This record gives sequence, C-alpha cells and structure tokens, in this order.
Amino acid sequence: MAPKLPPQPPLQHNTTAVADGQSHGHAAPPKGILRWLLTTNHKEIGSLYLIFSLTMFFIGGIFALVVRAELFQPGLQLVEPEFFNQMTTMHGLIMVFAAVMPAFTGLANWMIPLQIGAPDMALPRLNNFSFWLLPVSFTLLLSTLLMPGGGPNFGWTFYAPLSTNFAPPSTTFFILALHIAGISSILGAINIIATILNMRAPGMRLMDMPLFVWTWLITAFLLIAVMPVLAGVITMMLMDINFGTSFFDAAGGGDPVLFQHLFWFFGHPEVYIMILPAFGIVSAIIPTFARKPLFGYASMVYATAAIALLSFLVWAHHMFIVGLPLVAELFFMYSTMLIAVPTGVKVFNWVTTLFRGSISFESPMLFALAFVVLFTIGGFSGLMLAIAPADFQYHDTYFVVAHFHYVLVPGAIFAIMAGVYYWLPKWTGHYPNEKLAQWHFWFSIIGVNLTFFPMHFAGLAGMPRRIPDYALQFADFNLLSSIGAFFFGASQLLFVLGVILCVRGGKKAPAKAWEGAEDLEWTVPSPAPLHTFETPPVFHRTSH
Amino acid sequence: MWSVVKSVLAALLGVQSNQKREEDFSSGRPAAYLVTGMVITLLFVLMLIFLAMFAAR
Amino acid sequence: MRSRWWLMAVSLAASGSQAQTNGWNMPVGVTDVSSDIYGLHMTIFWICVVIGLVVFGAMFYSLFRYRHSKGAKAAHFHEHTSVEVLWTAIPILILVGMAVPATATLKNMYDSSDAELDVMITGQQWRWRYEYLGEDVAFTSNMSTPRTQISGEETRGEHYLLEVDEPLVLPINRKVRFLMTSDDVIHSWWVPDLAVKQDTIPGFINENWVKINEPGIYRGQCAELCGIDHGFMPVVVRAVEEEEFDSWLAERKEAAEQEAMGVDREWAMDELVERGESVYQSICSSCHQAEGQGSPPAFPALANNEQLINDVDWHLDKVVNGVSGAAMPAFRSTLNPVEIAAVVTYTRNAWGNDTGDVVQPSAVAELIAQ
Amino acid sequence: MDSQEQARVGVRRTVIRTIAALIGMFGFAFALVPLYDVFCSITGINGKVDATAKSVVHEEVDESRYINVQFITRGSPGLPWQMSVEMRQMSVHPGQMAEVDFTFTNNSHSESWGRAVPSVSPSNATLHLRKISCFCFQEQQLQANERLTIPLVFQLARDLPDDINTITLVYTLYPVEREIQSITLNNALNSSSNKDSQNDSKNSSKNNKAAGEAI
Repeated sequence: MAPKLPPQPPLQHNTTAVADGQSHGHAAPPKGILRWLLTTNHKEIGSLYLIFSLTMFFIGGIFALVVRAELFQPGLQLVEPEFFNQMTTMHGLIMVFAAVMPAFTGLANWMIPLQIGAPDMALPRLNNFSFWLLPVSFTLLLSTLLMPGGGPNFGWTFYAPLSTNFAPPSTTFFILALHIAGISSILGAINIIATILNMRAPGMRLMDMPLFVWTWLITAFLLIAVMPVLAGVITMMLMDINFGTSFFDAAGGGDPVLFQHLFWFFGHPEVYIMILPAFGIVSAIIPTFARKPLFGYASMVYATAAIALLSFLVWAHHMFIVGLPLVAELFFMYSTMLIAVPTGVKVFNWVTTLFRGSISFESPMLFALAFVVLFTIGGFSGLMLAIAPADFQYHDTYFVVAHFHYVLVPGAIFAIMAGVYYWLPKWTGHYPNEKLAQWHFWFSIIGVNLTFFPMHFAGLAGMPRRIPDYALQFADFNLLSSIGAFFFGASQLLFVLGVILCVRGGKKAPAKAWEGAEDLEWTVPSPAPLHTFETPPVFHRTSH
Repeated sequence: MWSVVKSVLAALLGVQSNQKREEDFSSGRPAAYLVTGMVITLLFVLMLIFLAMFAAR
Repeated sequence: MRSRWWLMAVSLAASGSQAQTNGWNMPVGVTDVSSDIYGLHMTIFWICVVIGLVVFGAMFYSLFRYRHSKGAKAAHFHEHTSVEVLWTAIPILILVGMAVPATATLKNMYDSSDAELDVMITGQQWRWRYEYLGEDVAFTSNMSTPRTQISGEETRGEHYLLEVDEPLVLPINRKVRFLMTSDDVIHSWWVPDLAVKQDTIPGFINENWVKINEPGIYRGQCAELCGIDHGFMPVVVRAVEEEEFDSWLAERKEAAEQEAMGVDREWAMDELVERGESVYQSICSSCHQAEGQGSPPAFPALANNEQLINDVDWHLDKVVNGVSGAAMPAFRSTLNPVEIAAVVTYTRNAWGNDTGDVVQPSAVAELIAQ
Repeated sequence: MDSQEQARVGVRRTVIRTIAALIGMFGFAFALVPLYDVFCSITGINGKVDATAKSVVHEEVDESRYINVQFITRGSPGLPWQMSVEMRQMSVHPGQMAEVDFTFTNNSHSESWGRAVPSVSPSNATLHLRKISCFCFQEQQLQANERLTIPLVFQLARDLPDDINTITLVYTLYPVEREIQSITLNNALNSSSNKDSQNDSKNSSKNNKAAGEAI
C-alpha cells in the first residue's frame, strides 16, 4: 500500500536560522527508500510506526486466527499442540510489543509535537534509530518460528522454568529480540519525555497540555521505570539458560516464583502503558464531538498519575495462586481493589462530559464511546478478578482471557482506531470515508463482543487458558468465539481499505477538521506540512 | 504545608478543582509536591500493609 | 446435541432461573469454601451490574437526549468538586464492603490446620502423582482419553479429556490437606467443584485443603501452561463415604504389598511385555509417541534408537534416573520396579527393536536400592 | 534563539536524568533478587529457610501442645541418589530440640555432588523453625555406592502460632554439576558434616557461592 507521504516541503522557510543542534534537514530529503531509512521527521517516523504496527496487528491477528481455528471445535484438527503453544505465545508477544505499543508511539510521534507546538521531537536521530530497531527485533522474533525446535512456546508471560530449563533452543533469540524491542521503547520514552518537558510552545504550562500529551508523559515515565526491569529479567533468563546461574532454578538455590514477581513488577505497569495513552485519545475525542470541554481535566491528570503509581503496588494479583502468604494476598487484594477508584473517576468524567453536550456521532466518536462502554466492562471483570478468594476460581481460565481482551481490544485498539479516524484528516488532508468507517465500526463491535463475551462463560464453566483442545461442554462458547474472531479479523480489512482510500483522496479537510476540536494541532493546515511550528506558536489558554 | 498535603491527597483520589490546581501550579515548588507525594505514597503502602497484617490475624 | 444444550442454556437464562450448575457460571461446588466463593462471585457480579446500569444508563441518556442533530446546545461546565468527591467516596465504600467478606473467606482458605488426611500432589509433565502420606499408597494419574478420540477417528466420549486411569479418591466430611509440588515446571492443580486451584512449584511446597460435603466425581484440569500436553492433564477426584474410603485405602495398601512381593519372582517375557505396553501407553507415549517414533529434537525416537538397542544399562539408567535438564523425568520413585522392568523390556522388544532382552524386576529393585 | 538554546540544555538535562533513572532501574531489577531473599527470610514467606545454622535458644518447653512434624524426601532427574528419612513424622513440643537421621545413598558407580533443597509448609512456620544443623546447608558429595547418614537437628520456637499444628519439611535432591574434587577435601567435608555445624557452614559457604548463588 502507498504509505502516507506528507507532501514534500515547499522549499521556502520563514526562518532561515535552522534550530541549531538539529540541523538535520531542510535540504531536499533523499529520495526513495533512503528517505524512509534516514528520515528524522517526526511525522514520517510517526507514519512508519503506524504502518509497522498495522502490519504486525495483522500478523498477530493471523496467529490468533490459527488459535481460534484450532479451537473451533473439540479435537485436534489443524495444528499440533506444540505449534498451538507457539501461536498463542507469538500472538501475545506480537500484539503487546509490536502492535499496541508501537501504535501509541506512532501516534505520539505524530501528535505530541503538533499538540505542544514543537517543530519536531527533541531527539530526531534517536527517533529514527528507535523505530528501525523494531523491524530488526520482530524479524528476529518471527524467524524463531522457523528455527529447529520452533519458536517460543511458553506463553507471552514466559514463566520459568518452562522458559528456561524446558525451553526450545530458539529462546536465546527470543531474549535478544525482546531486548532490542525494549531498547526501542526506552529510547522512544526518553525522546517523548525530553520533548514534552522542553519543547512546549511558550506560555504552555504542564497543566495546559492536552490529555493525550499528559497520559503519554506518564506512560513514558512508566516505560523508563519498568522496561529496565524486563531487561533485567530476560538477562537473568539468558544467564540461567546459557551461563549456568540459578536465578529461577530451585536446584541451584533459586526460586521460580521470583521470576513471576519480577515479571509482573514489569508486567502490571506494562498493562497501564498500553491503556493510559488510550485514555488520552478518548479524552481528546469525547469533548470534540460533545462540543463541550472535558469534565474534570485536573482530576483526569491526577487520576492518571494515581493509576500509574498504584500500578507498582499491585503486581502480585497475577499470582494469587502461587502460594503467597495470607498477608501478601490481602495487601495485593486491597491495593488492586483501590485501582478501581481512579479508573472509575475517569469513566465518570467521560460520562459527565457527555451530559448536556451537543453530541454528534462521527466514526472517531463511535469508537471512543465503544471504548468507554467496553473498557468499563473489562474493568468490571477486573474488579471481580481482584477479589482474591474468587480469583482462585477465575485464575488462568478463559475468564481472564475475556477480561484482558476486553481491556485491550475494545480498549487499547479501539482507542487507537478512534485516534486514527480522528487525526487522519490532519495527516492526509482528507476525511476518511465516513460510510466505510461506520461499517467498520459496527462490524468490529459485533466481532469483538461475539469473540470475547462467550469467553467469560467458558472461563466460569471451567475452561483453562492456553489449551489446544477442550472438553465437550465448552464447545458452544468456543464455536461462537471462533466465528466472532474470523468476523472481527475480516472486518479489519475495511479499516485498511478506509485508510488507503483516505490517503489517496476524499473529501478535503480544513485546518480545523472537526467542529468542536480545540487543541493546537488544528491550527496548522490539513494535511500538516512536513515542517510545522518552526516559529513557536503563541499559546492561548483555553477553557481547561 | 497543609495545602500541599491536601493537593497530594486530592491527586491520590483523582479529584481536584481547577482553581486549587491553578494555585498549586503557580506556587512553583514542584519539589515540595514530589516529596510530599512520595511520603504519602509510602504512608499509604505502610497503611495497607498494616491493614493486611491486622486483617490476617 | 450441542446446539440443543446451548438452547437449553439460553432458555434457562431467559426464564431467569438461577445459573448454578448449568455450565455457564461458576459452579457452587461441594465444599463450604466453594459456596462462599460462589457467593462472593455473585455479589461482586451484581454490584458490577448495578454500577454498570447506572453509568451506562446515564451515558446513553446523555447520548440520546443531547444529540447535536436535534439541535442540542452544549453547556460549558467542566468541574464540580462535591460531585467528584461523591463519586470517589461511594466506590470506596462499596469496595470496603466487598473486602470484608473476601478477607474472611480468604482466611478460612488459608487455615489448613487439623487435617485428618495428608495427600501430596506432584505435578509432572503431563500427569499427576498422588501420595497418601503415611499410608504407603501412591499412584500416578494419567489422562485416559484415547488419542484416537482427540484426532477424531473415534467418537468423543462424555468426559472427553476429563477422564483419568486412576482418580484421586478422597473421603467426604474429612478435612484433607494437600501438599503440592512439581518435578519439572509449574503446574496448577484445579478442580472447580472443590474451589481448589494451587500452583505446584518445583522445589517448593504449597498447601491447600478441602472438606468435601457430597460424594461424587469431580473433574478439573491443569491450569498453568506446562508444555505440549498442558491441555491433556486432567484431574479427577472421586469423593466417597468415609467407610468406603477406609476400605479402599486398606485395599490399596494390600495391593501395594502384593506388588512389592512380585519383585522377587522371575517374570516371563510375555508377562513383562504385556504389562510394559500398558505402562508405555499411559506414561511414555505422550512424548515418545505410540509407535516409539518420538518427536525430535525434544523427544527422541525409541524405535531403532541405536544407543538404546546397544546398551541396556544406559537405557535402564535413563528410565530410573531421568535426564537432567531435559523433559525425561526420573521414574525411580514414581514407578515400581515391576513397572520399570516391564516398560524397559517392552521398549527393547517393540517396533522392530528386537533385542530379545528381558529385564527382571529384581534387577531393577537392586539397582534402585543398592 | 534564546528559547531554543534553553530547550537544548533542557533536553540534555532530561536525557541525562532519564538515562540515570534507567541504569538505576536496571540495577534495581538485579538488586531485587537478593532483596527478595532477604524479604523472604525476614517474613518467612515462600517456605524458604535461611541456609545458615541457627544456635539453640534455651527456652522453656511448651508441654501443653504437640506439633506434628512431617518429613518428605524427593529425588529429581539426573541424580542417581536415594534419600530416606528415619521416621516420616514425629511429635515435638515447641521449644524442644529434636533430631532425625536422613540417609543419602549414591546408587551409581561414580561419585557425584547433590544438594537437598528445603521447603517448609505452612510458610508462616518458617520463621519459627530453627535448624541447628542440616545437610541442606551445603552440597553433599557421595562416592560411588556410598551411603551417608546425616542428622537434622532443629528446634521449634515457643512462639509458634497457635493455629499451626502440623509442619511439613520437604527436601528435594538436585544434582550439582561441578568437577569432582580431590578425595582429601571431600573426606574432610564428609567427616565434618555430621555434628560440627559451625565448621560445616564455613566450608559450605564457599561451595554454595561457587555453584548456587552466582549473582
């Protein structure tokens, strides 16, 4: 497909003095592939991230469909359990590290400089480097599937000792790939923090920033805090596998449970890394289409910070059945239940923003509203999972699968799609085809619920996660889920079609593409020229 | 001092008024908020631990 | 058949009858703890439903009432501190109300004192081993669903994938303490009706307990991903009346003694091969495959394996002591000498490995005991 | 221009600070390993027992209650040893010292090293269990076909919580891969391993460091 190329910059600049230190590029950019390899422009890199993420979304989706096809009915029909395990693992890893996270980074690259009135990211060359690490990392990761012994087959949570003493030989490459992806995220986070803290338009204080910028700032701090922990864990794994240490091996005085503590110390904040920017996107879209300022802007910022802080105190709720002592169970149960409070504040704020607004239902708004409803349903099942005694029944069943897919698919992914539909006019200068987008929306809604809602029942009825075959009483739920999954997968082709059509042409969009949109990005022309805000805009405090 | 503590507590719950926030952000002492935030977080964790230990008896 | 079941579930839901054991809600189970957990589950569920109705009600009302297309004019308020405090305080109160019964249940679940029977549960790739501590009764429990049903060559039975050769037998009305550990990776022993789910961790011991109220057969599965056959590692518990349990246990003790005596006599090759085939199919075939073809590189082939054919001592050593750092467990303590001798004799004479070797149980016993 | 210069300095400062935070967090991840062990031994979670000898505390024996102490021994793949215990359970009073013999047998025709990894259940009993002498403090070496009997000497603290009436001690044997050392050293080890726990732990701490806790 033709990637979105921002129009070549007209070679006339009102400022001759190029920002020193970042004198990268107002000379004519290199042509062809080199242009994309060497680009340091935040918009081009943002597009690269988004295209990469979309590609990976489909690859991860195909893996999910292999899983769903095998689970279509009882018995082993299509794949061997060994390959099934590789598919569930790869689906998880790809979706988390290669689809959702890069999509948010792509949106951040595109939108943060535009929203804070900066000419580019603070560290453009680092930005280029951190993107190009991703294809390297995930080519390596995907290639493990072709290695002798197969790819990683121990679940995306890679619990030791299954992932150390009992792992396929390709695990070393898996670790390497994850290291590279981690470095990429870390560099991206450094860049985003540096940009937000130092490059804001004169007069824009932290509390004047749009919520997308705020949530990303907090997300970037979370990344800085936990990606090194992930790096540490996989380094310990590497040492256990190759250098004879025993961090996670009881035989040498280690402890397999330690792995889980370390992993989830990274893993739980990671969950919020995947949802906080989504909160930011939704908090931009709902006020726009309700034509009313966001209710409780300050509360939103503070609730985001509170969620981020609490995310470091709840990790062991993923481990209620590993045999924690009673006191620990109680501590983590209480702290987990408390997270419901700031999360609830956010939902209440969105709903109150709608109250007495003037609401229209363009495709970005539809996805944002679906986000609020379905994410909240995911939040409810999360609250149920927080009740430690009940978790003894829920843990590692399809109930958990239903829960986190509700939070991540109609949560994170719907928010990303809402953001894409919202900002496409700014990126391409054209409105996306509204009819197509509406079809995409309704098909996605049906697909998502058909896929994931029956999983609640399958889990409660007793179906464990990550099994390639199941007892007969789970057959109907799985049948529905599989049908829903294929339906959902197919309907995402409409999304690709919509994006391609929008890049190619469509109804022309003005600078302020949506009536109620307020932030700085809507002051630059649509499509946004390659270089914007070379002279910092004057920021006027609006309503928040 | 009390107003700093109040702001941080409000942040913990995610409830803050715009006016109060304006005051906080114009007072220009981010370090005070940071330190208070950390102390309160620590107190909060300790409180939860004691609550859990008390409940476990 | 299945669609009829589905219809039934839907009609049950429609008629508003309480979802209990109809297969789409958490089972109430047969222990006090499991019904407590069911109660917590339903309470928090209904709380969520009510909150959901209020929030989504307000949301859809706003969406409908304040449509731009109907000419709604937007108001401009954007904060209201007392409302915000209210909707922070109410959830906190609800959560506290939920935490109190949850804490009580959890404390009960953690109190395994005064148990009348101790059972050690050991997870192994991919079977469970049960030991009645202090009773000299121990056995391994394997899935008994034939591979032909999984591949679809044979019609699937009622308890497809949830049936085992030897269920764990437990008495009702007695507190049974479980000690759980694993020989290889982390597994998780789960029976929904008993509300017991606990990870088994290699090198460490976990505890849980159960006191079953009703006799019956309760089925569950391994809940923690543990490798290829994670999905084929069912748990079956047969709960029986106390007297029946006592006589069952006495019977098993006697059988174990009988088996121990069998070690000393000379076994004929046919006998060993016959016994060995059944041991092979239940224990070995999940990795080394039914025809000994294995699935390299993780699981080497046994058929036409040069090293195995040429070196009986090596072969025996691997079965008895396992292979460190690989999936092959040490069967020294999980199989008795008769079974080890039988399975080694069988593999040395099956699928074209016609070595003619006969390994006697007495030799194995000697090797193990020295 | 001024503001751009300012931004440049700011970016540099931010980058330096974030990188410092990154390095700190990476170090923190590794620091969590020993911290976890410390945390476990303070709180007694996870049934991990301190791998050092405790000294006897002379306290009044609580004769009003009996604690049932169970012993379980387990083997593991790759180590052709048999481990057995003199009795599978015993009753002791809190405060009372007790001794039980464990026997290790090497069934193979070559010498090898092994380690018995201890675990205690319920985990909150861990804090109240004092091991005065234990084979689990160090690795063991057995000659071909050697049989070795080593006692476990322990004491349950008087302040053992009332709701605990059964304690299970589980020992899992694991192979230790190392080069077989000279006969003299291991003879010394074996002979000392019986009673003199002080000497023992000194010897073993070196061994432990070498193979196990290479952090």
